[in-house]
Amino acid sequence: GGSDAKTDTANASGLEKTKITIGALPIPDSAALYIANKRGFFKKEGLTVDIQVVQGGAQAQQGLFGGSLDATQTNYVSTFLAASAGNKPKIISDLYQATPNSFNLMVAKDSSIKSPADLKGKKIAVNSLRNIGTLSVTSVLKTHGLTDKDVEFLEFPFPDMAGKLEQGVVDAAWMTEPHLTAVQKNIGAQKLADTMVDSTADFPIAGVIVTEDFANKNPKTVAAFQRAVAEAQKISASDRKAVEEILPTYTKGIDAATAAVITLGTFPTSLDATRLQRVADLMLEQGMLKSKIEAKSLLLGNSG
Amino acid sequence: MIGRRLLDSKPLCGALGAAGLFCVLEATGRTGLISPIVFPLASTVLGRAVELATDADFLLDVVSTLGAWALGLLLTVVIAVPAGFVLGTLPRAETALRPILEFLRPIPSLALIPLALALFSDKFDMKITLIVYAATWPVLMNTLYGLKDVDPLAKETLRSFGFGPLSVLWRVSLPSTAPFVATGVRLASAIALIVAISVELLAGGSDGIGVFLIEVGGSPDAMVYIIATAIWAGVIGLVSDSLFVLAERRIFRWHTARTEVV
Amino acid sequence: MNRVLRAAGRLWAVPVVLVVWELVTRAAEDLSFPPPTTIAASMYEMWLTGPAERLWLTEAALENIPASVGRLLAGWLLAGVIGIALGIAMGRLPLLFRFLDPLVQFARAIPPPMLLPFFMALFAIGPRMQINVIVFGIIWPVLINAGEGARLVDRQHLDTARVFGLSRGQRLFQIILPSAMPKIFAGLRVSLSLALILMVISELVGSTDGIGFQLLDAQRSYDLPGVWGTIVVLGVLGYVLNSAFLAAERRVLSWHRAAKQTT
Amino acid sequence: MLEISNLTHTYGSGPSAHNALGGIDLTVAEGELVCIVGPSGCGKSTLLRSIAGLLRPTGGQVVLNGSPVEQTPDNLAVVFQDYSRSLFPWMSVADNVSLPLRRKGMDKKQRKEAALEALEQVGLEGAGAKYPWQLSGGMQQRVSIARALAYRPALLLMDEPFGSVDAQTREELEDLTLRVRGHHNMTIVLITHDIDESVYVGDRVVVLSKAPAGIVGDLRVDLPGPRDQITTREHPDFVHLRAEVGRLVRGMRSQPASASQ
Amino acid sequence: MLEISNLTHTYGSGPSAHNALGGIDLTVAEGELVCIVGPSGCGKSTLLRSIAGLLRPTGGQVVLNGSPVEQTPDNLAVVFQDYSRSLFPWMSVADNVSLPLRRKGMDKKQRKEAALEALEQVGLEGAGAKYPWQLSGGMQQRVSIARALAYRPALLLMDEPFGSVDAQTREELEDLTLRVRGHHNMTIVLITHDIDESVYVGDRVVVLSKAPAGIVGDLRVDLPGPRDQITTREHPDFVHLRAEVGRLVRGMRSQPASASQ
Ligand SMILES: Nc1ncnc2c1ncn2[C@@H]1O[C@H](COP(=O)(O)OP(=O)(O)OP(=O)(O)O)[C@@H](O)[C@H]1O
Ligand SMILES: Nc1ncnc2c1ncn2[C@@H]1O[C@H](COP(=O)(O)OP(=O)(O)OP(=O)(O)O)[C@@H](O)[C@H]1O
Ligand SMILES: O=[N+]([O-])[O-]
Ligand SMILES: [Mg+2]
Ligand SMILES: [Mg+2]
Repeated sequence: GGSDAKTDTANASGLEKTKITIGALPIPDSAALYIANKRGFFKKEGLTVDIQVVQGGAQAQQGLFGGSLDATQTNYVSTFLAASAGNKPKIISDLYQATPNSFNLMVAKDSSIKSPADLKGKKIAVNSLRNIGTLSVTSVLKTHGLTDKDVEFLEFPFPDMAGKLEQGVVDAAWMTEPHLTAVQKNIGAQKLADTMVDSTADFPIAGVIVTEDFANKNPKTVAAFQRAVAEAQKISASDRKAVEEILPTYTKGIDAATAAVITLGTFPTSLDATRLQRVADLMLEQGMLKSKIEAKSLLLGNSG
Repeated sequence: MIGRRLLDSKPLCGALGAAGLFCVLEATGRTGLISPIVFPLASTVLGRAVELATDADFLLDVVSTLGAWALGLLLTVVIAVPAGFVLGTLPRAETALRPILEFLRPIPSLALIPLALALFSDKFDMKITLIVYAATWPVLMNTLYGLKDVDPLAKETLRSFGFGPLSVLWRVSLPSTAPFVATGVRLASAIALIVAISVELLAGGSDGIGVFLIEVGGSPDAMVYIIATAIWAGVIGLVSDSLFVLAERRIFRWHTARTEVV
Repeated sequence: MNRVLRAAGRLWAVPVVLVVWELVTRAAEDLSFPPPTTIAASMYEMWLTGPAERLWLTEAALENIPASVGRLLAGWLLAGVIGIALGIAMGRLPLLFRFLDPLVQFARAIPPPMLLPFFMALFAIGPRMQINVIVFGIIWPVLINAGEGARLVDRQHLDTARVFGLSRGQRLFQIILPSAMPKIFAGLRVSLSLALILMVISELVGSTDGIGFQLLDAQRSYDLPGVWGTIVVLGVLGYVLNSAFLAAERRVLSWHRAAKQTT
Repeated sequence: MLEISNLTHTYGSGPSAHNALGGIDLTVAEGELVCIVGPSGCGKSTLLRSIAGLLRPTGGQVVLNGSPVEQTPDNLAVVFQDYSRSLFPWMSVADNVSLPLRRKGMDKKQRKEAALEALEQVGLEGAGAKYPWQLSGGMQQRVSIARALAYRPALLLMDEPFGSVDAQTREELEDLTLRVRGHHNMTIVLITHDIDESVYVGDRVVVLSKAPAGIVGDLRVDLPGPRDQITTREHPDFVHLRAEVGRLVRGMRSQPASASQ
Repeated sequence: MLEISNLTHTYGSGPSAHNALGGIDLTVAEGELVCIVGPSGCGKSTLLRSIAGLLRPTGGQVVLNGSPVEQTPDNLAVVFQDYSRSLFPWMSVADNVSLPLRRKGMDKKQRKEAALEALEQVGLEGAGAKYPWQLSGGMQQRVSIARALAYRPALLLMDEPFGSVDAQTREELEDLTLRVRGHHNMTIVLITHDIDESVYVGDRVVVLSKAPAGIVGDLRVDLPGPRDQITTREHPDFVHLRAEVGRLVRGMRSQPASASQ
């Protein structure tokens, strides 16, 4: 567990806590965490990091606020939702950012839907309701003169979406890699729209958060963690091969061949309040947030 | 004649049944009745299941889940059986606690995961707690119904010899309820396995069958993995149940000898 | 009047628990554990702020609760009928037992959420799929208990039936079924509360209404009082269903209670 | 009607096996009333269960009306020794009695009438609506007798049917049995521990030896006229037969194999 | 030792209520053996269960050794009419018999010895390792007698204890009861349907009337010398008493309320 071992403060680097339990999802977003662990960046900072696999950002956050995790990977939409519910997350590292064609809206091979405008009254699969999927799809709908009231969002796991498209249970599916590649190959699904354009272009996706309490009590540990992740992010950002290599080690589903062909997002090397503010603003605009949140207030440090 | 003899063998019959089911599923996939994209072919799944058996990561996960399952089930019995006896024999305790129990009972353990995540800092403790919570009900219910089924004359016999309520409980109610309890434990055993895997899946962690499912969850063919894993879950259930039944046969010979189909 | 007092006497533990809970959560101030009053307020908000002509029920209440309860009851009844029929058949027919028991033991150990894809493949999504998931998830206690109950009928009873030449149907309905009834009821009761759980599970994927959907929605919106409120509704629903079940059981098993009574 | 040849039965196997029947040969003619007496635990109930097809004997065979008994034969009724466990606690007394009558093609009303009549015959008028567990031991036993008599079987097997009732009721039930037998030409096999009773109701008395049970005596009871509780029991032949049966039962207890008729 | 005053019991309530005991007054002295006879269903078992504290009577009271019976009194043993249900199927016969002896503070070995001795006394040597359901009806009944005798209670209640055994075993068990009673100064209340038996074993015979049960006769049995199956039964007093009891049982059946001693 995360709350055990208040380790001696008298260790070499003066860290308040040398053992950290962090939650991570088995998706490309968390590549840097694994790279940092594998290449010893954490160790160099005097940290021992235990990466726990979690199924989704929301559960990870519950683990974080409940105390079973010290830190966790999470997407920003969840983070802002949690903050608006009264929780006190602190974003300490940025991990992943969308690129063109990294999150697309897909339709079946012979679908009559040719443009997002045709989606009126249709069903759309997303991996989680009230999250990035609905946010980005809604923004695409908006540019085509529709609102989220014009469609029905259904929650399905990514791997199930191909079957749902094939069965006709949903008319479109919002997907990401490696499922995008697979769904095109397996059932000849067509891209209807890239959802990371206009107001969601280069959209920030995921980062690492801790609780405010943890950040206050362990400033040095957090700083050390940030340094290690930043070093790994630099590698991810500049060396696609490094990412391709690490992916199959922590996701059973992405083998080397798949890793080589999928469209990856980018790995930002700094934590930037202005960029993250776009997420909060879009959420506010779409009514996912009741009041404005200053992204800056959630950031900790500006190293990245 | 030999055919008849062969049909007396339970493993053989079971294997025949399983083979039949396999053929039906394979046929629905091959004929396109259900597209393999929507639901994978039986042979694909079986192949993956066999592969998993040699996957060291998977085996470690299985061991971890089984550990939690066994501990959870043990605690369940230790808690639920005495609780059942208290509620079943002290009407006052029952009436006082009934509203709360009946309120708690239907709350899905899985719905409690978010709250449990907030309550427990240790995933293993949380897993055990939720297993015990979910597995307790069938054992408790069967214990209560078993107590109602005790022959009153048997109890009176012991009472007439001057034994106190506790002795009657221990020497009459307990043994005669035991077969009911055993059925409850068999039910609980499958539920415990289900909860163990589900908690791992929903709460995450570093090992366990459910964590394995998360790890494969990002894969486009996650469904093949999931169903292959489900097969192993089923096999574990089948094996453990057979062991339970074997034990029951030995312990409750007095019960079956008087009742069983001849 | 007396009955009201007695009922109140029986429920004394409820207010005690509520007050303790309120005090503890107010003291702890943990966001994850809102006090009961906050939960109650959120429940009121969710379900009881509709127009007066609809008895103040909100759209969410009218849409989600009946849909869920309908599927739950359909699934439970179906599981009851199939479970009792199959269980008794397996309990009385050794050959059938040998063929099906391994499959049963196999199937019931598979976590129902893992089989969602299978049911979705068969039934797409919607009430049919959800009812099937419920049936699959809750049939086992009834089936196993009915099987054990039917297998372990007092031999003297069966001998008597055989001697008097009772037909198969008579043996089934007059002897085996009543004998197995106590166990069947134990199974049905466990199943009823499992049905609530499975109802939630079946509404977590690809659904658009139901209490489970509302729970998911509250979770997704980080609305913890809402999450708690939904759980409370599940508890209340379970309590109501169980009370109705017990009332029915008292009628059906009256002989059993009386015959097994000591002074 | 009933031919039993070289019937043997062994319970269990291995060292704990118990040989209950050691080769029984017995023929019962149609309409005959045969009483079986023998020491406790010798194998009388075992024999009865074999005739009823409830027990597959380990050797020999039972032939009823020309065909071997494999399953429970048709048109048979049994009054079990453990009568209380042979009544169904979930049914009223009247339902318990009328249940088997469905097979006779009676409709509901007829069944009910027949049940109430039979209950009245055994002295249980007014108990029809009660449940078995609301009755005393002797009353339960009479319910199970009423059930068997109402059924009017071709073959009636009774295992100590009058053990739990008082002396006068017992005599009434004995006479009832004789009367019903006469009216409906039943064949009856009746197990009893009461030697007087065996001679009073039986056309024949068969005496079994201690386990493994074998037949050590088979006496024809030739008493004049219709049986009557007072005159028959005073008849010298009755007194003589009863002493004879008593001697067989006792005799063979002390020197098992030597006694024989 | 035992004083029963104005004991009444009504089963159920409302229109279906059954008044089983209609005001019983009875006193049993220490060491006495009282036999109770009466028609089937009159309320004998109900009376016995009230004495044993297993049934809370609806009126009157039972006083044992000066204190009213509320719960089951100490140092009591009961042989139930439904003996087969009073044996525990999950225990061997020997364990069934030795179980109550734990209350006597005997150690395991002593209990086992006492159990085997009691089993031998009832003619069940060698059945100790079997289970109750492996025994015949009469053998089960004897196990429950052995259990009660091995316990050596101060007060022994027996409800038709010898109903399921053959005549000779029955006589042996009667004598065994008398012997044990003499050795250990037990007080015994014994219900029986056999009028001869009631006179043979009893110091007193109490005759109950039909429901609601009331006492219609209470006869002291003053037979000379130790009882003996042959000489006692031939004794003129025996013959006289037996006729007297018979008359009471029958008499009060035809004209319920008029008969009395
Ligand atoms: N649980 C009960 N509920 C209602 N009535 C009962 C119950 N038990 C006994 N009775 C009634 O009480 C009466 C007396 O019963 P009891 O068992 O005392 O008779 P008994 O004298 O022992 O008869 P028997 O010689 O046949 O055993 C009977 O008429 C019976 O129907
Ligand atoms: N299920 C069983 N398993 C083993 N042994 C049994 C079983 N049933 C009966 N026996 C044995 O078979 C023997 C004969 O039993 P049975 O019941 O036929 O005797 P019975 O002549 O009817 O005696 P009773 O007059 O006491 O009823 C007994 O010694 C008994 O122990
Ligand atoms: O569990 N059994 O009832 O055997
Ligand atoms: Mg017998
Ligand atoms: Mg009685």
